[in-house]
Amino acid sequence: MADHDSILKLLTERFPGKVSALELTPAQTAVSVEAASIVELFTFLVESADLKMNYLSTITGIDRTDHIEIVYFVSSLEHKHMLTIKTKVDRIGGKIESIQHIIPAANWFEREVWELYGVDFVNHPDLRRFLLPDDWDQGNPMLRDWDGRDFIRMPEVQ
Amino acid sequence: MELTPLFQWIDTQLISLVEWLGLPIWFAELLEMVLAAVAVLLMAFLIVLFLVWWERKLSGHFQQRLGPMRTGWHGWLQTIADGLKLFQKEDIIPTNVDRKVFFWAPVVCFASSYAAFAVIPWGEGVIPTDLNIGILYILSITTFVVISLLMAGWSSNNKYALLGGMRSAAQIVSYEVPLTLSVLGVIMMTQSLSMVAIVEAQESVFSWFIWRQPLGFAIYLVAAVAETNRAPFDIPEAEQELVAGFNIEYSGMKFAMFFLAEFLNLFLVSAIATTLFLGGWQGPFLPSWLWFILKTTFVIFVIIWFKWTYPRLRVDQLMEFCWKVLLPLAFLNLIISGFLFRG
Amino acid sequence: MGIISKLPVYMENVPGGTIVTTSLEKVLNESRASSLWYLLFGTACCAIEMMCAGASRYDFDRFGMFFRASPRQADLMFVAGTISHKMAPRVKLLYEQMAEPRYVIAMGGCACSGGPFYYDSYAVLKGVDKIIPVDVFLPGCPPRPESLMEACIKVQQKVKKEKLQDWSSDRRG
Amino acid sequence: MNLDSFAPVGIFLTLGIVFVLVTLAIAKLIRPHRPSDAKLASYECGEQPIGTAWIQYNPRFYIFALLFVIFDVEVIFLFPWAVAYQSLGFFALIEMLIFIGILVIGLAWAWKKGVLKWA
Amino acid sequence: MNEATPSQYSEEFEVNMGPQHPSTHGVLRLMLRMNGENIVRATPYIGYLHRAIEKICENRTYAQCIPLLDRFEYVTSMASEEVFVLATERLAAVEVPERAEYLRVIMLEFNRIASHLIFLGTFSLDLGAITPFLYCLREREQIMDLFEMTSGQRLTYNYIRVGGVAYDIPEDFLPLARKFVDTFQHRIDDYEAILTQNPIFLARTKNVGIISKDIAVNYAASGPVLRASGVKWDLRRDDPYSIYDRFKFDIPTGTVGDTWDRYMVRVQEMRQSNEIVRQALDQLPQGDYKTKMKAVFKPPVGECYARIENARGEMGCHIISDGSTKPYRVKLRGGSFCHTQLIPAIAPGMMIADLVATFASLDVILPEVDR
Repeated sequence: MADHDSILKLLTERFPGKVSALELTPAQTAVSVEAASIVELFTFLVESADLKMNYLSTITGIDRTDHIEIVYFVSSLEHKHMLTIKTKVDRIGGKIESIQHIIPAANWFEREVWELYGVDFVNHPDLRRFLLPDDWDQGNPMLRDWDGRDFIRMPEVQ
Repeated sequence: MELTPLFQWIDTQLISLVEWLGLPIWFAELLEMVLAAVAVLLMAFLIVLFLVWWERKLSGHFQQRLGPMRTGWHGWLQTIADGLKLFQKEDIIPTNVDRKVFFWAPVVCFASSYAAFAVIPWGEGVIPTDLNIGILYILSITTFVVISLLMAGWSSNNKYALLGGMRSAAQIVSYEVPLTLSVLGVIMMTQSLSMVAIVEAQESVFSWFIWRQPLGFAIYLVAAVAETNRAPFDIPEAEQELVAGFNIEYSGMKFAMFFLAEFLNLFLVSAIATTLFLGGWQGPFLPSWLWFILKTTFVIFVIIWFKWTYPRLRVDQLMEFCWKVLLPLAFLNLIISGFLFRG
Repeated sequence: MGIISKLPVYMENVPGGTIVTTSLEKVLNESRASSLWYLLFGTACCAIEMMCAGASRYDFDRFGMFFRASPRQADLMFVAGTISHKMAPRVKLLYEQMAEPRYVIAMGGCACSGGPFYYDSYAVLKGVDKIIPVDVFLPGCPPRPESLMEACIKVQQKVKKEKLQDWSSDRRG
Repeated sequence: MNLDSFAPVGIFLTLGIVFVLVTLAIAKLIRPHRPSDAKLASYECGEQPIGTAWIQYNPRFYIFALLFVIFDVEVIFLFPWAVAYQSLGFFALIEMLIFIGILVIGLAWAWKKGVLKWA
Repeated sequence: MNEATPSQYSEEFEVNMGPQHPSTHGVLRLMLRMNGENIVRATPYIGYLHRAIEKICENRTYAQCIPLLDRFEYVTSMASEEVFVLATERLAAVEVPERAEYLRVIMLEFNRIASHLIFLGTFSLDLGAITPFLYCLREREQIMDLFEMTSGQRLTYNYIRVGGVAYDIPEDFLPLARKFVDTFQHRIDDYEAILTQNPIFLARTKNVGIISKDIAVNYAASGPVLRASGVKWDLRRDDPYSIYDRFKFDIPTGTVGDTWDRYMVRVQEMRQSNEIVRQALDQLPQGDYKTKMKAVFKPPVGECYARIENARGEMGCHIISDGSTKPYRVKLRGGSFCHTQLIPAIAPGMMIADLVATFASLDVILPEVDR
């Protein structure tokens, strides 16, 4: 049963330049990876015998004002451990490989990040709008500096 | 307290009226038949009002709730209120609908299930007309309901209605065969198709046909429940799958007609069950028509009970159950009664 | 429009005519009020409370209210829950497709005014009365089944007060 | 064949049709009538329906209608036999057995060929 | 289609199992392409209940987010409060007193039973058996009374707070809770008597809508759906949180992964939750129910993904805080989102009645999907 440091060591050796360990509060096994080698990492995670992380919990998009951060949460049902994977994509017109063909669950997660943040997932089967109304023309609402037609901000109460 | 003296008195009054008017004598009979038809229509209307209220109260008490309480004492005015409300509801005829067929579907539906009441024996001598082919007439006239459901399903140009209409046609058509076969067993014993003869052949309680035709009664009841699109076989208007089945585009009085016809069918099917298997109006002390009403209400109670306990069958299971289980059983029943009642 | 809405005008000059119209009006209103069939339509948390109101403990059936899945046969529509901008045209279409004497109860804060999602939400319609005329606004998030019953009684009272004459025009313009 | 006993049947049918027509006519006086194009659009769960519902439907239902015709015609032949059953001798039973036997074999063949399977 | 009816004679047609449909449990629209009774392709359209809860949370303080979380997943609101509070407590390393932990477990398990009762009701309703729906809601009303007694609300409780719970339980909560726990076993036997051995129910659910083990894992199914497919994965045991390690309960799993297995897993789970509540009521310690919190609660910079075992599977909450009083970003994950995603994978070839049964057995509710 691989634990925190053995996973990090295994991953950093497997992808020397691309993957680096990450310290987060509170402590959790986290790894940051370049956007380009995301597919490589996931194929390795799914196929490797002692990792077998094929259960993708969710994909989060975070608008860090100068870039967009995408966080993947993957866990393995046999070995019962969880890994956080973080990548950076530039804010406007960011591109990242889609991992839908490796883990089908990613399909709708990526579609949601595309729709709300504008990150383009390369060769994703059907990047269509599914949360917002069909005639939506006001861009990507989850960005922090977004403003819409009847979007009322709550007044600050001091 | 039999009703026959009452009818004689009405006859004499009618004949004296017609003579006073100087019209030919057969006109009195015609008038009498029309009066009988109107009486049966009123009776059927009252029964449907009672049945709708009774089903809502029964389903309430099955499910530990009260059912209609507010409209009148224990909600007895509820169905009248529903009827009057449906009178005031707008009747929407969608644009891309086949207007004539859409209009005539409820008419055919109500007329066919009402016409079968011509031969239902309500009591001693209380029968609109005692046709010598009574039961055959009923079985043939009730298949018109299938045509009306197909008309409703196809004409409303709605995919759910189409699905509902097709399903109900397939279901009623398939269950018609075991239904008629189960009736044959009874006819073999009574040697006559007329309903009055069938009832007279079952004087005492022990001579009811249900004791000598238990399998026939079981097949009849199951096929009859399927015939009226109720309980485990209610796939045509399966709310969860087809929203409202074939009457999805109907509103106002046209919908009320389908609603009326459904409950008329329910009463009709139980009336036939009592006539064929439970000895019609035969019974000790009570007057004959009361016996008929009590027995029919009991059969209706059982059918309503089915509805609130069983889940719904899928279309293919329902068809396979009919052709692979009920039909062979019906043949078996026919062969057994063939050997038993050789006369 | 049915001839009946012109009845009161003719019956004015007939002696004792008003008694006929008022009693007919009372019977029609009474029957319409005591058999409101509600449309099976609920979007969010208020739908769960509507289910509980239909279940054994609070039981809508006591008022003669019975759910119908198709809007053609329903005459009361509970807008139970949040109406998002994507759902708004559908709600409008469903309301339009209901047969004419129809009533709407805006159930819960979200249907009345957008409720807890009024501020900072880009996808919620701020109140369902922007798209369909509403008869009774029912606050609460979610309102209790008893208050849902009270809203239905309010609709029934409203129905009982309707006049025959104003049947000709769509009462809410 | 006393035909006059069929008169009530005709009366019942006409009365059934007349009753429905009269009720619909009376209701026409009372009910409001305000068509709007959204109201008259066909209902499909709050969505615009795609394509018409008048299509070539699945032939599966037609097959069952055929089977029904075969077996219902058979039942019609059985009716007169059943009515006169007790006055006929034992050989009538044998004839009926043969008649039904042929049809049961037909049913078994349909069953094996998978016609009864819903697919 | 067997050779008796070649399919080129029948046209395929598109039908909308649209936003307003009795069996879509809210506002999901399924565009079905059908050929007669069989479904050729099913594409779900969601977003009819998208209320942008995540966008609102970015402009609310931590205490103000909790009522929003109740509306995120309103059938088990205790669970959605718990997952948010768990993430914040891990982020800010807040200590929770013993009594609060026990109260939380009692409320969570009662909420799971209430949610499974709604599942059982709507599942049997979708199969056509109307009476069990009423019986299940009658039991659920008793749980609603218990919740109302403690938190004052029937559905959106706002009860679990950062650092403990909002109020202590009133004194007549314990006897009522014990009475419910003792009588509930026979109630489950009543439901099973109506449904489990019913031949029509078995015919409608056995081998219907089979979700194989790898489809379940690949589409990130979780909770009863995953366990019904044979994967023994329960976050209360495999990723332990709060004090679930102190209770003895086993994890029911199915074998085939068909509709009947999902039904059976949830019915057994109700029995297990009942046992957990019984043990929690026995071991309930005295003591205060909330730690002393600073008036203005500012967690340190960092991010944390907490996940709990909710009635509908894994419910996750990923909070990113930038040190201010408001969370920088809140990402919510519900089980139903992935279960709706796997409908197109299993729907082709089914009949519409099977799709209704399977969709009901997935127990999907729309706020989790649309957020």
